[in-house]
Amino acid sequence: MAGFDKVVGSYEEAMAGLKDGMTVLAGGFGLCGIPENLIAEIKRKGTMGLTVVSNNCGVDGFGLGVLLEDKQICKMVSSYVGENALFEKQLLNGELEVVLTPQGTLAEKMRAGGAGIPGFYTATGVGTPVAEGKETKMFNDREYLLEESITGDFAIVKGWKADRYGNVVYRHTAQNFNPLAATAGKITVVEVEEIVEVGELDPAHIHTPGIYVDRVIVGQFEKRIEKRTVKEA
Amino acid sequence: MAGFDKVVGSYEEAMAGLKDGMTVLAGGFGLCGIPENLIAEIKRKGTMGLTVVSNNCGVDGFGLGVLLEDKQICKMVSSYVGENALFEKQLLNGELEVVLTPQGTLAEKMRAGGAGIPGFYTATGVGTPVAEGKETKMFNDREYLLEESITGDFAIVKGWKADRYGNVVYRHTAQNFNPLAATAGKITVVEVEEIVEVGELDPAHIHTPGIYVDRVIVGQFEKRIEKRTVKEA
Amino acid sequence: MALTREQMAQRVAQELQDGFYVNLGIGIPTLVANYVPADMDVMLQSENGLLGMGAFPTEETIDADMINAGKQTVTTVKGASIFSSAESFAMIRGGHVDLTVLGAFEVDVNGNIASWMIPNKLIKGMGGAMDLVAGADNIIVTMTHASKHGESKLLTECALPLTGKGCIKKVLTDLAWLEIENGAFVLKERAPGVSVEEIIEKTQGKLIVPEIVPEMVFA
Amino acid sequence: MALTREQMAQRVAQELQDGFYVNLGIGIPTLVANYVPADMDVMLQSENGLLGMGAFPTEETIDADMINAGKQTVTTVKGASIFSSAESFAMIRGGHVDLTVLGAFEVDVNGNIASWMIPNKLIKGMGGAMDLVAGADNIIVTMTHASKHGESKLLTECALPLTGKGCIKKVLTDLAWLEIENGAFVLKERAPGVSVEEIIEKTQGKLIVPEIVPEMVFA
Repeated sequence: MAGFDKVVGSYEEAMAGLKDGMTVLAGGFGLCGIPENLIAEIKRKGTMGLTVVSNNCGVDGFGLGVLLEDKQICKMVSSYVGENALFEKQLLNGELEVVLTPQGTLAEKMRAGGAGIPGFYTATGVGTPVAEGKETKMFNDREYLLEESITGDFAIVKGWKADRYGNVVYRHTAQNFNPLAATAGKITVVEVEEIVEVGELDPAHIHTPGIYVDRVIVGQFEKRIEKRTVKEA
Repeated sequence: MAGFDKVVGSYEEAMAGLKDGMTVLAGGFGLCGIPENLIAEIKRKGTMGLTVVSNNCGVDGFGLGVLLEDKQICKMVSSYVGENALFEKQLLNGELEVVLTPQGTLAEKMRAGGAGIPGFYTATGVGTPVAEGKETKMFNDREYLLEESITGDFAIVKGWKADRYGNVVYRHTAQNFNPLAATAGKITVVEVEEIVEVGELDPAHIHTPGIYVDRVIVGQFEKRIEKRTVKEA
Repeated sequence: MALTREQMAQRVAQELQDGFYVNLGIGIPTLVANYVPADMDVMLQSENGLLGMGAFPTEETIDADMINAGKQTVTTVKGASIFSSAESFAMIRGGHVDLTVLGAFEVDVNGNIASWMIPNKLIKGMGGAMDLVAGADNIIVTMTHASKHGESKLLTECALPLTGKGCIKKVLTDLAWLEIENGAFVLKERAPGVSVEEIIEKTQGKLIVPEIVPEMVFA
Repeated sequence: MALTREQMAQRVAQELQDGFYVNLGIGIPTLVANYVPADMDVMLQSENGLLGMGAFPTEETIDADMINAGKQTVTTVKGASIFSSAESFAMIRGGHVDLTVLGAFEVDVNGNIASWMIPNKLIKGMGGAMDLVAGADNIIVTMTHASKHGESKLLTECALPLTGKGCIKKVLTDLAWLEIENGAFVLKERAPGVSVEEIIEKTQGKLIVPEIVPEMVFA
């Protein structure tokens, strides 16, 4: 099935076609399940003027935070952007625009983008600054906001295992936003820890079917822990 | 975890509380993955005036078709209702109302109902009889219909395996509408082929998390095949 | 000669590309699977919730829990995935399927399609057809060019209630391959032995006939 | 005496019921997990995509891929499930979580809550808080009754930008348990040793004080 073989051999190839001014959707929550090496490749490439849609923007020096170092991001769509001094500086300087979006709305916007649903109603954010400039509508005597979907030129995703057809499974809570971003990229690139034989993944356990995936690459991951919490032994 | 033990011992208990005039969401596609015994229990109970939301209405004498025999259904929300002479007769008699809903819209309406999204926009049905009386809105120069979500007083679901907490996995394409219906019932009842120990299902492979499920019962299934197609040996 | 059902399937198969995800409707579209070129791989999507539909099972492997959107028992190919109907239509509605092939009663010069409802006949429902035509960019409609009574199915305006509005760009009939452009059918190819005159006669909607209309070529 | 953080968590834990699915916010709400009664089971939902959060791991079992919504490394309990953030918020938005406990800067007599943004301070974002307050029927807000400077946080109208409108019915402060009914705080219980007068003094919004206001009882 040559036509379905999505594995690429280099990170350069994985991110080929990414251009200044594009929109990139990134999976991950905090530093968990982030596409570390795809982010590093965007830094290496030096692509500028990016709009990045991701729940967070990494930390200083790791994750999406590294794209701030050369001011590659001009706009960030996120639910939470703390833990990042450079982010704060660029935001206060006006070098960086941020669109704060409730976490569940952000997740649903990506899912809707991938699913051909241009807009949906949610009670989340009614009566708050999030509602500014948005249409509202009553359903069953309650007010809801119209939220529009999000799609990206690229989606960058971190999986656990994938086969050559781009069927992906995620590991534990590293799933988070990854399968949502995967559906909503014009070009969806997935980096994984392991490539398995086609047929090895149970069809009923695949989190992201290959139809959503354009490129797959296998990488090495640091998997930095943001808040190391352990119990007494 | 006594508070999470959702297994009930009888079908009577499984459908306790179902009353005349209620709305029932049923999983299944054709005769595949239908909650056979929960349907049979509704027939036995004799509950009348039901609104049933299900992709199809079974066939004469099997599946939801059996609820037509005593005219228990007054309204059917489905995408396809062929293969059923009694259905046809009651429809032409005016004893039965049918709301034909595109299959993908029906699936999304149930998902939205479970997910607290009262309405969403889709291009499906624009310019067709499905659009009659519905709001439309332009997004990116294309016209979309506003479709409202569906919830039910009961959802009846057919799973493969479940644990006592109501975590469910489905078998093959018997998944279909089942996980969607499961999210959208005020009371969600799942009948399964096997109850497994809590912890036996991999957390990453659970199709329906137990939070959506109120009652679980183990049953015996006929699994009738609607169109038996085989290849030459 | 008008194309047989098998030839229609063969002609549609020429539109396949290696690596295509394809949704095939009931009837002639289903037959397309039999004509996938040997050097090419496609994956079949079935809207009940299956990507990677395989052949029919044997008597030994038949499984009531493994069916396609036509409710036929099927198998899966290696690399298949199975999911809910919501996920399945997310793929369809989201435009992720590369090619959709389905039948119709009528199409018109504005790309409208009518395929699910004949007034005063029993209405069985649209199933997934409305989602499929609204969601796909690349759709091929397969149908006979005219009814048994000689009435054209390629119209100025669909008379029957629509399945979708402005969705259709490619039509294969038993007589011709046509594309819809700027409010007209453009005659691209004719069935072997079928005259341009016959196609003109049986096309009610505006038809653009280029100087050269090649005959379809079958391998 | 004002309640300690631990006592506040203990008081909230009295609202738990066997079989509850619970989402606990960061801070005092997190501590509630330590006071689940021994004869009761609850399952903790974490909005990044986990139902059935367990204790912190050991140094040996710590795993970067297993975190909670506070980004802390955690474990799972038996019967846990893990899913996408869209599924997680489907649960939350769809009202499937039985109890949500979270902190706030202010609440008011109309059940409005402000918890995420202080103008002219750096705005870090709302995370999942807006979804949580909009999605849940049963929410307990935990916060100190007044600021360090003695300014009430129970107001006629929230001054800060809202997290949610008309969402809150129950508030536990370090001084009192209050419920919001018909545009007023109703004083249900007071912290042991705290006078009704002090609560009246520190409540800016309309406060209804029943004839008898029992002291909270801790096991």
